[in-house]
Amino acid sequence: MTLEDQIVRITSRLVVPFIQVYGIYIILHGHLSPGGGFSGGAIFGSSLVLVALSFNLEVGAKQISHDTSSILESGGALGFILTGLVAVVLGGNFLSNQAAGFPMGEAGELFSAGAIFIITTFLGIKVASTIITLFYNIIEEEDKSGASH
Amino acid sequence: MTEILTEILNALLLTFLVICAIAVAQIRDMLSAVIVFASFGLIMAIIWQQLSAPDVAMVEAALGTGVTTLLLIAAISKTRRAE
Amino acid sequence: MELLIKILHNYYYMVAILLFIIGMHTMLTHSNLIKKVIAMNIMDTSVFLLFVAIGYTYGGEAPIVREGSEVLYVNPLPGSLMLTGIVVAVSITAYALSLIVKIYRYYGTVDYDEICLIRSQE
Amino acid sequence: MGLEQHFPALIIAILFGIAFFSPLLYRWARKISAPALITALTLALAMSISLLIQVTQGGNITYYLGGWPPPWGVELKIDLLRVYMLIIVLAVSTWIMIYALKDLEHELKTEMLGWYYSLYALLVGSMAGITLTNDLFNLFVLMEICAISACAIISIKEDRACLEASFKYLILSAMGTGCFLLGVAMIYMVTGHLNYDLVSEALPKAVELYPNNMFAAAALFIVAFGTKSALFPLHVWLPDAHASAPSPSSAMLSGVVIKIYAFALFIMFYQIFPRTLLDSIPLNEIVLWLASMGIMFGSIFAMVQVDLKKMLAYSSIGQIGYVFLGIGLDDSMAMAGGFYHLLVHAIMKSMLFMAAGVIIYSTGIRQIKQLGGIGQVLPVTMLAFTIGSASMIGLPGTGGLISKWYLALGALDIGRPIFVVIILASSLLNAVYYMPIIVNAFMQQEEFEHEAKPVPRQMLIPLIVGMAAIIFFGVFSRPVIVLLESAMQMFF
Repeated sequence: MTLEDQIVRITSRLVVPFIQVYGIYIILHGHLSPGGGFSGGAIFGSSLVLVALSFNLEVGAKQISHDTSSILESGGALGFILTGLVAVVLGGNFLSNQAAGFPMGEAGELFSAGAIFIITTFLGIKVASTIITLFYNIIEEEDKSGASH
Repeated sequence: MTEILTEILNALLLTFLVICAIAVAQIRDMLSAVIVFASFGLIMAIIWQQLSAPDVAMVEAALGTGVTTLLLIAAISKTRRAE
Repeated sequence: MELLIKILHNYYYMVAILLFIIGMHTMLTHSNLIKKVIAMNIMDTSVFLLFVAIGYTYGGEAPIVREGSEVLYVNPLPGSLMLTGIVVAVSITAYALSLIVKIYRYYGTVDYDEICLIRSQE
Repeated sequence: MGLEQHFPALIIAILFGIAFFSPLLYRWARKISAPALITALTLALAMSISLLIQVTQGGNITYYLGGWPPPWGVELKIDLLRVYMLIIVLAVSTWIMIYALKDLEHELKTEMLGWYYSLYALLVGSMAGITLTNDLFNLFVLMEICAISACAIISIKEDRACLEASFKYLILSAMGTGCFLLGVAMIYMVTGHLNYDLVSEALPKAVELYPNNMFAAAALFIVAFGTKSALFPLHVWLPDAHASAPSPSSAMLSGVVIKIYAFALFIMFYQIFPRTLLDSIPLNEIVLWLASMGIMFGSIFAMVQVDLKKMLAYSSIGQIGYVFLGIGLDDSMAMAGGFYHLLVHAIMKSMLFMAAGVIIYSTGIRQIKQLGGIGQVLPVTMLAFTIGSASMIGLPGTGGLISKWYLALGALDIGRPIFVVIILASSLLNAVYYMPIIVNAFMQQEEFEHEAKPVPRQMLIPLIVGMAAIIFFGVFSRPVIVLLESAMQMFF
């Protein structure tokens, strides 16, 4: 291990928690400030990729296993659709928010805007896990099958 | 005065954007091309901030620049570097 | 002269179209597959720039509601649409790159001309 | 307030839901993942038939996602033509999936099956979305989903030809959608709307004010949808992609996917663009001549092919030309013919690809000249192939005749007999490359020398259903034509 490795590792160890908190903040405040599920999920996902890049793939995979991330991927999307269906059950149109009786809360509070908050959270989970899966899919290509050229 | 300066800044950013795009097309070393492309994305994010679209700027900085560059570098590390 | 003034007034549009042309030209003329993907991204981003520039009102602020302020906002719709557009572009890029890595495994090259050469020799 | 008013959104939600659910299902309960997909597709089909009944009884339906009316929200709209397209998409894809369950077992690795189901549901869901949406930007997003999933069901086989073909397809369709988005930007620039109805209200004035802008948008749309649906000079990706894919994917891509974009172009031309634009530049003329060239060259290229699936793929380029001919002729009868051809070709081309799939499954043969005498070992398959070919040529009693008949009537109606000549000539060309296969297969004296595995019943039943459907639509064409003609009323 060289000195540069050490610098990269220590820096990333310091920075990663802050990136993750920032990502979660962006996901949760999607209905209040710029950002939301897409950008926050991307930030959160890339923080885990940063761990894998600065240490190695095994350490990265220990943070979140491939199975978990692919289950979260499907789960996030399903949650989105289910939220839409819940609105139908409650008597509104598909994906409707206030009309279906989601509690709106007070504007400007964290728990406000009804279904948008839930949808943004699911979106964040989906995007973060997708980015991790994409990265591992490309970087681990060779281990999967033994094709030769 | 500030308005004129902002206009000049915007014009400079746009010029730099075009230069980056042409440079991406011309550079033969793929890794350098990807880095130039990342700077292209960052400038684009600043331009979007200038155009009062902060959420697009944020997504572009995170996804368009961060994740795309990451994936491109991962792909280049698996293939070859020269064009 | 009049045309020049017109162009200067719409320089965001002009740059967007210029970038679109650069992107498409790069995509169609370069035979390196990864470069094609980068050029595709440039092309997409240029259209996003055009869209956001359409939604921009001169002197407008970002569309975030604050207490007791009556200011001019920019149109938020193009921005939120382009957000989706960026995500779509990233997903296409990711898929294309994973295809490229697989192609490299089979052919040992990422250059389309060389792939054609290999295929014609078989 | 019943559930049936939510059907437009529920169709898409169910298909996307099963798309994200089937990888999980395949991981935890492998046995029920395939039946779950079939159930979801059938459910969606049942809902679309219910929508057809609703539309014929109560007129057009609009559905606001989230309860927001346009210009704020996204609108789904169902009229006769769209519900017709929706039923074609869902019925043909259900039918192909039943066949695919067996065929995929030998074409794919087992662990990939769950992903295939997922991608397939995503493809069908995005196509259902394209038919139902009433919003330009939604159309863009759904087109991208459709492109990715269509490429993915080609490349899932992971041999070199598939990977390369799917990359070519991906790049060209990304270029197509880029052009489409630029066109949408041009429209948004002058109208400020993305909803079809609001855009078409605002456009007549915009065409007067900014004609060049709209010309550019129209040109970009032709390039975009032409690339995606393999209109003649933009077809280069199609033969490789459709020939190298697994047989069910080829059936799906050739049968349904390329037609969706022809439908979208139709919507752009006749629902969004005002007639003044269509009159001031010869848009229709361009589409007509490209379609005619596609019809002729597609058939000519098909003649020289040695690979069976490649021949079928080139034939698709010719056949999509008929649909575009219907769009370009600007006559309600020709359009009805074009859309009837869309239905018939979806059935017959899917069936021909399935028959090719059965031949590959059973004997492993892909070359046309090795097929001599195959009728003795695979009689049902070759019968299906014969009926499909007869319909391609346009023999009486098959659906292919009806669509060509109406196209020809429409061409005569507006005084363009040259297109009748083109239709006749291409029928002749179709006969030139389909007939030798059939004659060889049945009339050859010598024994068929290759080994033939027995074909499972699950693969033969869809073929029989397809044969029945082609004959049915050849004999009882009247109800569909009446439906199409009343659907065309709103565009004239």
